[in-house]
Amino acid sequence: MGEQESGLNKLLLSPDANDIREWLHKNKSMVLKDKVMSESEAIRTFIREGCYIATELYGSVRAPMSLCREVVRQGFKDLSLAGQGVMETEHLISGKCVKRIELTYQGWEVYGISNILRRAAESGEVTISEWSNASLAWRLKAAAMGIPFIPTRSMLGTDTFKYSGAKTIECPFTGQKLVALPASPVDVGIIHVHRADLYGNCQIDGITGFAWELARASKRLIISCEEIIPTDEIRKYPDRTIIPWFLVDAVVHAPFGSYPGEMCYYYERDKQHIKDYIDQTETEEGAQAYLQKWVTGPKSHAEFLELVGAEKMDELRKAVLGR
Amino acid sequence: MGEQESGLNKLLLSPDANDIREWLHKNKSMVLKDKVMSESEAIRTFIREGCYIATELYGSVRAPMSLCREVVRQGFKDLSLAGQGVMETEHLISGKCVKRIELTYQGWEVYGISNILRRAAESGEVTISEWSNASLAWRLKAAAMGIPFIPTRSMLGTDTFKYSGAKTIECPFTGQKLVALPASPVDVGIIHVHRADLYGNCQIDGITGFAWELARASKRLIISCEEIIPTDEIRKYPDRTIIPWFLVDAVVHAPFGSYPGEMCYYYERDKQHIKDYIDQTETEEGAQAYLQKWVTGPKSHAEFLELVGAEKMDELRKAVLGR
Amino acid sequence: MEYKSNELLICIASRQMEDGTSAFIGTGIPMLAAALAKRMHAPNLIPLFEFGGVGGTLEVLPLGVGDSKTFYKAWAALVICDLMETAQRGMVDYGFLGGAQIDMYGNLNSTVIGPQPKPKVRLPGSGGANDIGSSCWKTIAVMQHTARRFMPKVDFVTTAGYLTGPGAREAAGLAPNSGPYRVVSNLALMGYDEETKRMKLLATNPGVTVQQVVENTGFELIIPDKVGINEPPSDKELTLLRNEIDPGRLYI
Amino acid sequence: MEYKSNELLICIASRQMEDGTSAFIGTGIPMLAAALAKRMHAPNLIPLFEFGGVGGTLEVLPLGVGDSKTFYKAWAALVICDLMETAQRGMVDYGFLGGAQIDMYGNLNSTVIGPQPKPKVRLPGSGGANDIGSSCWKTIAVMQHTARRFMPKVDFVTTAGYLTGPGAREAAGLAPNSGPYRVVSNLALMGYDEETKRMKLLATNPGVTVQQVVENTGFELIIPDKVGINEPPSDKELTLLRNEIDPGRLYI
Repeated sequence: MGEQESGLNKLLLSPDANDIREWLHKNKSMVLKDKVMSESEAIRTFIREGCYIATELYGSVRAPMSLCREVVRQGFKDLSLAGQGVMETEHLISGKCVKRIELTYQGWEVYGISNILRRAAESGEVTISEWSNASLAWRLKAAAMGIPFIPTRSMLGTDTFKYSGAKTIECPFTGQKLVALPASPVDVGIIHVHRADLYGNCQIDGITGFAWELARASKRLIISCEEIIPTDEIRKYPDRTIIPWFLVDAVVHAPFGSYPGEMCYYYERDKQHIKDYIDQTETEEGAQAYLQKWVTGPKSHAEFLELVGAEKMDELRKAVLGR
Repeated sequence: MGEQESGLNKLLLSPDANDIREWLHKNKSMVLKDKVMSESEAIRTFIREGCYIATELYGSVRAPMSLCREVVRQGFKDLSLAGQGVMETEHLISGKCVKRIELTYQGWEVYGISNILRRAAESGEVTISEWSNASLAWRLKAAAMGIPFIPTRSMLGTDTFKYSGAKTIECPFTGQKLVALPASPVDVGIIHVHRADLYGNCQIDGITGFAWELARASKRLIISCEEIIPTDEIRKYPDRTIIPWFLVDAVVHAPFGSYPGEMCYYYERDKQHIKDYIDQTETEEGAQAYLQKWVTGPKSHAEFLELVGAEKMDELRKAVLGR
Repeated sequence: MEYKSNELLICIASRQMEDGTSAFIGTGIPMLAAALAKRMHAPNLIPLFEFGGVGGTLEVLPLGVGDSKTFYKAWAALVICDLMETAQRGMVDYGFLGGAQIDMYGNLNSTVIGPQPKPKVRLPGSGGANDIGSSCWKTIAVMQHTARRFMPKVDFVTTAGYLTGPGAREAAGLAPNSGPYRVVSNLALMGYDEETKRMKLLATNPGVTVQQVVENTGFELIIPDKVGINEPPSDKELTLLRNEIDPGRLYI
Repeated sequence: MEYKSNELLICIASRQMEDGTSAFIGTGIPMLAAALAKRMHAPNLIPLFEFGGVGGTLEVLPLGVGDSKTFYKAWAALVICDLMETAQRGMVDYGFLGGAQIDMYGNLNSTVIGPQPKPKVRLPGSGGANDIGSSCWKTIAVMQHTARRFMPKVDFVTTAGYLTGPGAREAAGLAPNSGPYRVVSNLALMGYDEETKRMKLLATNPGVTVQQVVENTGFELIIPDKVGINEPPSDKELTLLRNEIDPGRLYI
């Protein structure tokens, strides 16, 4: 066997499958119960200082914005973050909630880099380990599968590997060198979906990103949804359930929960709002002013939506692409 | 590192990800073309003596019966088989098409053991390596992921492991002993679906078994479907596509293609036919008589359906459970 | 009410199922037992079928673990990998298993009688059994009780019980605190001794003596001072079984 | 017709796309280039978006790789793991990449300027770039051409090019026959020398001299005897870009 290489960074949570087994066995159950609660209750009940949290999807698309705003509102100071996000995770950084990031990408794609990440990383306010999009998703997949690692070709030969927490291994069948990606269980996963019933059975339209993986890798899972639908509707189309109830700890009804991002078939993104936000976050003062007006100002998602206004929501609903 | 243990049996196809990469790159393409053909043409074009083939689903449910009958009709003598099946794979064994099986289960669940497998295994006519349902599915998943192995806890400590082709490894993060399941690419995968377009974009209702994994692990993939639908219908619901066209080499229109098995929401299984079949296969003579009447007798799936009769099909369509 | 041997088996298996838990259900007796448990003491039992059905009502009996009735009015119709991974993650409480042979550590054989390469009797193979036995917290075996089936050393360990005794599962790499829990047979109900991991008698079936159980067991079964007696099927259980659960008498 | 610098970049990137192939498309220039190629010479180009969109029409421009426009009228809306695994399996021909720095072996940096733990400039990070660079057969980088970006040693290898030269990808464990293929910059089109795996000039952009390219490259670029000259954007290309592909001028 060749020399085993190790990434420099420590893992935030152990990939040990036995520990997770015991935890899940003790703390989760398949009993069906009403899990509907507000953003405030969900975040207060399931997030603790020191938690490792992760959000899904990415790029102002089906992002759990109402839940992320609530995390900022509750003033957490010491969270760790799986860093595949844009505005949702920027809020957490800007709100000084985050100390450590397992990062793959934090930027604005066509709109450029993240000034909020720049300030936090360059000042040393957050420490960062490096991963790729696929390797982060595969790490969640390993946790979802109940195994401590998954082999891959990604990150081989690069500094991305060096600043990760992965290791190299030799394939027992072919002798090929591979990267062993450690399973990434997360303390709290946060996912926004199109529809859920009161137990937490979820349906998503369009691409499902890494919702499947994150839901199954999460010790606690908070769902927000555009609509709460009758459980009979779920049972009529069991093949539409991507996240079954027993993974879910809280169901939050959050219409326009992805605003200013988009929700496919439901509403378009608010391009102007996003553009203004990005301009504003060029300075720290601007970023804090945005937070005050849009995040900590409103005391709930309902108040936030009042600030957005019914007219704007109507406009975005009408602008959406059909099937 | 503890002592590495190895299962006794040789793998039928190499799990080497590089070899598969080169093969797929050379032989498959994303170009959209009409792939509709008959059972006869599909089997003749893509199956060769010596091939390793696999079918999906299992237990007289969404099984590619029309294609399996055609394999027997064409008189193959030296195939290898991934053995997770019931009647579909019994036909291949009974038709003397199969020499080697990577077996997980071959039996009739409530109706008991497989007399056809018994005769073939006890006489030494086929050689068998042992796997479990999940390990076989995970082996396909590893091939689908483009990696040479996947770690798991299944098979540890058992004779199932001993008579498999897996190895044990030590987790580089936790030191835990695990089974490394070698990726299982297959030469030809055969899957029956509810609907496909002429390019091979597929939709399945209900549980999807291991269709996802097998489709992606197959070097050649033959699809049969109950209905061929317009490609516009596929493009209206891209989130329903479980098998995208570029995996598919042939699309066979086979209404009642799973008969005498069931197809959820389309038709019920023919319980009496199956029961009679099982009784008949108690003897080798009976099994051969069945093959002659139902498999090699009819020259095509259309002729087979004539033998079944429109009345029976109507009855099974009406007997199906709704949503 | 009079009852048949398999009705008794179903009732006793059913009573092992705990409300609010999840269990992998195989075809046949476990299916009927689960359907019965849901109507008796365990309305919140979640039946899982390895090919993807989760929480189906079992209003109509499935004929196999991939059958459409396994997800009729279910909360989710998933896929085999997902369900097996859910178990591997530690989220499935119980698994039901069958087999041709069992030893005192609960190791099960459903693969071959005789040597694997040239068997005397070829059995179906592991199917999901090995996975369920590896990953569920507790497994319940349902068996016919004869000395040739309850034997000192099974011909082939298809599915891991406690292997060679205390600590052996963990040494093999299997998860701590998992393993065989109960054996339901036509003669008795067995459990396992916590310390030695060996099979022990818990209760005899109605009309069966301890002596009969011992005679039909090919290894030394632990006989505790107090052995219970299983209640026969109640009228309510039998009525449910015959009129609601299996009116077509597919299994009983 | 007059054209802007990014219109030229888009057109030249577009011309690298081959009909009947598949390509991972990132936001921005590659998206417009793919939309243009599909309307010009490559109607059967299959655009793949890493979060799941497969074969969308690009009738409406997406604003990100997870955007609903990436699967509008697409053949499949899948998931990130599936798409990345499809590439890992060897089924994706091309991948487009960007970055702040590139070296002569095509290694790309999109992570940090300065040391990673305390960077001078924190960039977005790998995103899907490392995966695409590891698994696609050929990658095409789109870059601004300055000597500070085309540099001898990038501060951080986010995405593997040919690493330290011939054989290095394979030694690192990456698949044979994969790696950097083209670099499209505002000054020129570059490829790689088969033997040394070093970047070489293929063609200069209209109005740019070889000397200018050399001056703006911080490492020794291979200059072959014959260097081509890229055609400027045609009227047809510009009309399509401005009127059909990006009428709202989101990108151009």
